[in-house]
Amino acid sequence: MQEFEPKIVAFVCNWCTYAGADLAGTSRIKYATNVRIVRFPCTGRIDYMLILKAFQNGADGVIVSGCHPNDCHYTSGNFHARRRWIVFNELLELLGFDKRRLFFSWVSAAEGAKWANLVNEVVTEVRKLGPYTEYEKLSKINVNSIGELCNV
Amino acid sequence: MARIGVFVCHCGENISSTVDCAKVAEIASNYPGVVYSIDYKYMCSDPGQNLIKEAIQKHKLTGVVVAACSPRMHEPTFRKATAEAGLNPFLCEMANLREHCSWVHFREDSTTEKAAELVRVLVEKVKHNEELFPIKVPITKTALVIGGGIGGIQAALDIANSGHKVIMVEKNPSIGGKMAQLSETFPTLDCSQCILTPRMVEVAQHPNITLYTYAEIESVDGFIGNFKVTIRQKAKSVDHKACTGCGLCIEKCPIKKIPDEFNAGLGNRAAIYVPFPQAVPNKPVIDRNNCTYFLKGKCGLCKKVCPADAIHYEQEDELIKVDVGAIVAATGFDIKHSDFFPEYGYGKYADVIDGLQFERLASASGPTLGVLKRPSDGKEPESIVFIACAGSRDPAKGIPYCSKICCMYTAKHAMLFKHKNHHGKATVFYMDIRAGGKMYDEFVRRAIEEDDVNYIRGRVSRIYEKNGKLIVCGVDTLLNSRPVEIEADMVVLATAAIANSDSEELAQKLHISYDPYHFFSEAHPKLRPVETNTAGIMLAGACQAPKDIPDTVSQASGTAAKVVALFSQDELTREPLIAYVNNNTCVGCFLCQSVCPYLAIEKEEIRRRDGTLVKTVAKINPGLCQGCGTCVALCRSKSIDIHGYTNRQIYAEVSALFNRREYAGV
Amino acid sequence: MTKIGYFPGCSLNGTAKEYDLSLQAIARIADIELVELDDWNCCGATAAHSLNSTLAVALPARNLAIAEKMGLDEILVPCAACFSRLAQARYEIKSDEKYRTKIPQLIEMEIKGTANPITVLDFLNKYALDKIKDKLYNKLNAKFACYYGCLLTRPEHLSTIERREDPLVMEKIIYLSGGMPIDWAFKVECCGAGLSVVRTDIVGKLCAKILDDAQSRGADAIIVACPMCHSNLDMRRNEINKNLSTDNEIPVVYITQIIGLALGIDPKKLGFDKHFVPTDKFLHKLQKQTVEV
Amino acid sequence: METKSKIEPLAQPLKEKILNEINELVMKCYQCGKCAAGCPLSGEMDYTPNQILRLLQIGDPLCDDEVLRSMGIWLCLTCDTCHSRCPQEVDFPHIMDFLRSESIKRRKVHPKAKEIIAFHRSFLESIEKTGRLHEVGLIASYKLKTFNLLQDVDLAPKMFVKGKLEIFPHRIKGKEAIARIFEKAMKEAEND
Repeated sequence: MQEFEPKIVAFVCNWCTYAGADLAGTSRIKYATNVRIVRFPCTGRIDYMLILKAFQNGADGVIVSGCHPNDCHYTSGNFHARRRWIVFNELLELLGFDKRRLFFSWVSAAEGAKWANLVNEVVTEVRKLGPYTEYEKLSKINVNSIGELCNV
Repeated sequence: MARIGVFVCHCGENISSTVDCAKVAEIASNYPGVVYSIDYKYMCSDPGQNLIKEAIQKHKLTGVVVAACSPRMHEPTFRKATAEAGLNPFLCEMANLREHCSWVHFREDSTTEKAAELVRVLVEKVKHNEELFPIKVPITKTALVIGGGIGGIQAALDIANSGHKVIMVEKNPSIGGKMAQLSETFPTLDCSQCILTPRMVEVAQHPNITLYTYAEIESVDGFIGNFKVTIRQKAKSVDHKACTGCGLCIEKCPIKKIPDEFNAGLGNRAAIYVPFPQAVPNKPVIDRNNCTYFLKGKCGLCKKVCPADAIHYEQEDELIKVDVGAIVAATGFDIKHSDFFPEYGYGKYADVIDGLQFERLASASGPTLGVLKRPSDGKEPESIVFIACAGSRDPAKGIPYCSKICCMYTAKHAMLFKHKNHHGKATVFYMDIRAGGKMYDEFVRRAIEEDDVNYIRGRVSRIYEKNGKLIVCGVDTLLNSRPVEIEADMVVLATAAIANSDSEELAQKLHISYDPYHFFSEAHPKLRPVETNTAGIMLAGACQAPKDIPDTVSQASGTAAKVVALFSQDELTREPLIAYVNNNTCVGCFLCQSVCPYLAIEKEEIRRRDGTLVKTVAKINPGLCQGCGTCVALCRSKSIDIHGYTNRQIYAEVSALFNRREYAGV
Repeated sequence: MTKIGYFPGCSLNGTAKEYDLSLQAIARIADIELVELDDWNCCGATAAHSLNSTLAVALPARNLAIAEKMGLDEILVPCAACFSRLAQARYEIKSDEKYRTKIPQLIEMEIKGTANPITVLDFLNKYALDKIKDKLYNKLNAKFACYYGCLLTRPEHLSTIERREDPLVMEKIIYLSGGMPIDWAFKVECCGAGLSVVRTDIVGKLCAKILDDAQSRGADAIIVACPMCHSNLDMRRNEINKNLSTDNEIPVVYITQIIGLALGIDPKKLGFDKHFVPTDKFLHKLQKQTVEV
Repeated sequence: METKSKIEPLAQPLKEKILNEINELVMKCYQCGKCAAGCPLSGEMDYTPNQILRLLQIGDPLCDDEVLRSMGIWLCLTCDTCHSRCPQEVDFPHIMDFLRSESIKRRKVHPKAKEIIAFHRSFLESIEKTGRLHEVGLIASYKLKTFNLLQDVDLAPKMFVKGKLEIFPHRIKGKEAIARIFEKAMKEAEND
């Protein structure tokens, strides 16, 4: 049987993780092809409802990654991202969502190797979990209304 | 109806060796909305750009996706080409096929598949792109230079001589930096202070330069052209306007046994002090941590003897706010000290010293007036061992990089010793001799051939003391790894050059990135080596990576050119990727205001024609907004959006990520 | 009463009897019960890991498993060589999946790696010093060169010692027991124990360097915490002196013997008569006041 | 193949085997020589630690052969001085253990190292029989193996007087279990 190839989406900030992934490229560090990067100016911009949207659209795992604490290009965007992340996680728990498919990590512009490792680890983890199949459940949720409710 | 053009670049073989570019172009041609799709060897070349321009005009494209390298590399290039063809440049997007795909994967089906998907994502995004127009902002034509070493001095003088104002901030009581501490410089052996001090004086006297010594950066806000900086002027306890620099206070100060930083701990200074005779400014400060008056409340001798009544104990730190248009970080470096080396005695042997200490011992202005005397007993050493790569190129010690300057200064040290003591025995333990640079290798050869310095290829395993001698245990790897034990009177470790201990903190204040060793990161390792990723902030010297004097000076002048080029314009155009508010839906909760790091959100009152208030809504100040988007994610009523990363664009991207799954109910 | 597992190892039953005697004496005074592992076996020493990597883990692992079965969390391993093998075995079992499954089959016992081997220095520092500090009886008016050798300070992942290139823990213990430690340069050099029997010529050279340095810096005795170091520096002294035409007379004693003296125990009960290099002069130099315990 | 080369080609260069089996990367060594400088025995070795690593780095069967036949691998005391000071964090003692067992397996042991192996074997035999080391038994067995009949004869009587020599071995109760451990471990080594 062919091995399951999970689909991974990474929501990353432009200044740290996107540049870190660029560095992985410049350094020719090889990693799994399963990841697709969506670029944001800052993790502070990331509307976490997009994560549910990604799962609805076929993702099996999601990475959110930005600058290390104190390193944010915009001073504090990553702090707000982190704060909302906590609220969002509680919401997911409420929904009974399998949070093992979600990954949060700090990758700086200098950490090309860390990025490659992160992708490989996530792919291995999600491969163990198998394909995400509960998207029907998500489709019934009006993501926007819940987003407003929880202010995430 | 969208008419999108897709342009797939081979980047020579950088992309095409693992991605089937023709196939990507073919797949893309079938994406809805794509009316033109082509692959080409070098999209960024003139013919490549012409391909795009011609297609825009011929096919009346409404959007362009260039699938090539990272947008951090060539986005400006392709947006410019797009604009030249008459299409708004912000209707051009890049899919990152090189850094994020071809370079990081092997040649297999999934790599080409991924490349095609990346293109699809950007095609969907660009359909929702809008025409945007650059924002114009004024420029404050004053530069801030942080650090008064040779890098900062050079940058400041170059900028000031071009007719612009410069503010220099130095944390020590004098400018001069590490170079002021050196005895002679390689490869010419000219006296370091002799060539440096005229520059220091020039800085002090330059009409365009304002100098703050004994001062640090408190905070930095704003953006290119419009930074707002707060400088903390530490209390000097001496009124420098009144002080004549007579030095009577220093002479009378009863506390005289404080290890002297300028002499790398090898000499002593008083609690009120001028770091060195040629200091600029040549006026003292009081070191409050060691002054009896500040510790115990009594003494006051300096105040009593001062003929100019310049001693002001009550002086306090002062916060000075300045507006600047550009910032140059030239904060230099530090070195590891001998206590970093367990196998070389944890610093317990007084005669195992670091390179900077040797400079002070060899310097005519040093604690021994240029006579080489070892610290333990003042004896003049007959045999000195120099150890290169002490801590550098040593992953086990957390410093895998080459410190770059050690090979040269070690050769210089050995030479200086041999010049002072012709019969002395100089031994250098080294791993490789890295003497790339004009007249550099010749210099090392001179040390070996003319000055009879014994170079042994091998790393020293340990040093111990026996009967007043230091026993240095190594091997000669060029002689069958034969064990070598040398009895030395003194050992000089060419210790690793490291980032300043506070460099991380400063980087965070400046919002610039730094590498794992806390050196500041340049915007591009090859093509933008003096700029940082934060527009308007540049680098000079060893705060970026270990560098010698000529490299530092070159970079400083390069940085100055960048600053001057920026100041040659009266207005600056900024990318309009900023937030905007939908007045119709904004409920005026102002949650956004509380999270905006730039205080860019103001209140706007919406009134009827008769002047009655309808509601108060948020308004983004386009001059202040930097486009982080935190407000967008936080807005409950989804009334804020951000150009370039609009909700529509990003939802379109996410929806296009994968081939949509088939599932019931939808 | 504190209970700690005790793995004496083969040496303490033979060539290092005085180590065992003095350690037991201190434990009695400190009111600590040393519970000897039931039916323990040899750790395999250098021979096992030189010839067979599986055996090198399995032999010490059996002892760890015995300790676990006896419900012991810590095992005092006075021999530095045995300590190194037991600690390494525990490390392998905890970090290597391969050993985790293989070893229980080999030793026919369950093993989780919960029992932690400790050195005599850990033991003195953590358990004994506090309890005996009020019972110190004699001022040890002599200079001591504390010798660690390799296995107490290396490799890093097994060593519990700080400042491994110039450790000070033994010095601290000696100082707190009233002795005068000296600074010297060969405290972590290797004595060559692994080749003691087969290449005595080489070992002699290594030992001579150690002895010379200690003696030339005015030490009255070398203090060790390892039977391998002791037998090399003490039992082989005649041979070393003969081969290298030296006459090095510095006695080599166990740290536990010195603490025993500080506690006022009769030197005979500490096994001072069992050394090859005479200790009479040294003992004479120390003020002698003994109490029966 | 028609002619058999004097050096039997190894299926796989040793450096690859070392990476696969004990996860040590010999390519990390950059020949600074700090290991040899600190090694108490490098002066006695035919190849010093860095030279052995250099031979392994080349990856040539001839070089690998030289390593396995060298005396240096048998003189290593496993004192770990090299490893603890190595800037590149090469665990050389770990590699040495591997090379020694490889050398025995391929029957390439240096002639002068045979005594060292004989001693190790006598040592293990002593444990195999009784579960613990019996010093008299060890010395007797080693002497028989090497015909070094006079070695250490002057130590024995003195040890006896000092009460440090037990004439009869102590046999532990679980000696059968120990024998089984030996049997399984040895079999495993053969099957490798």
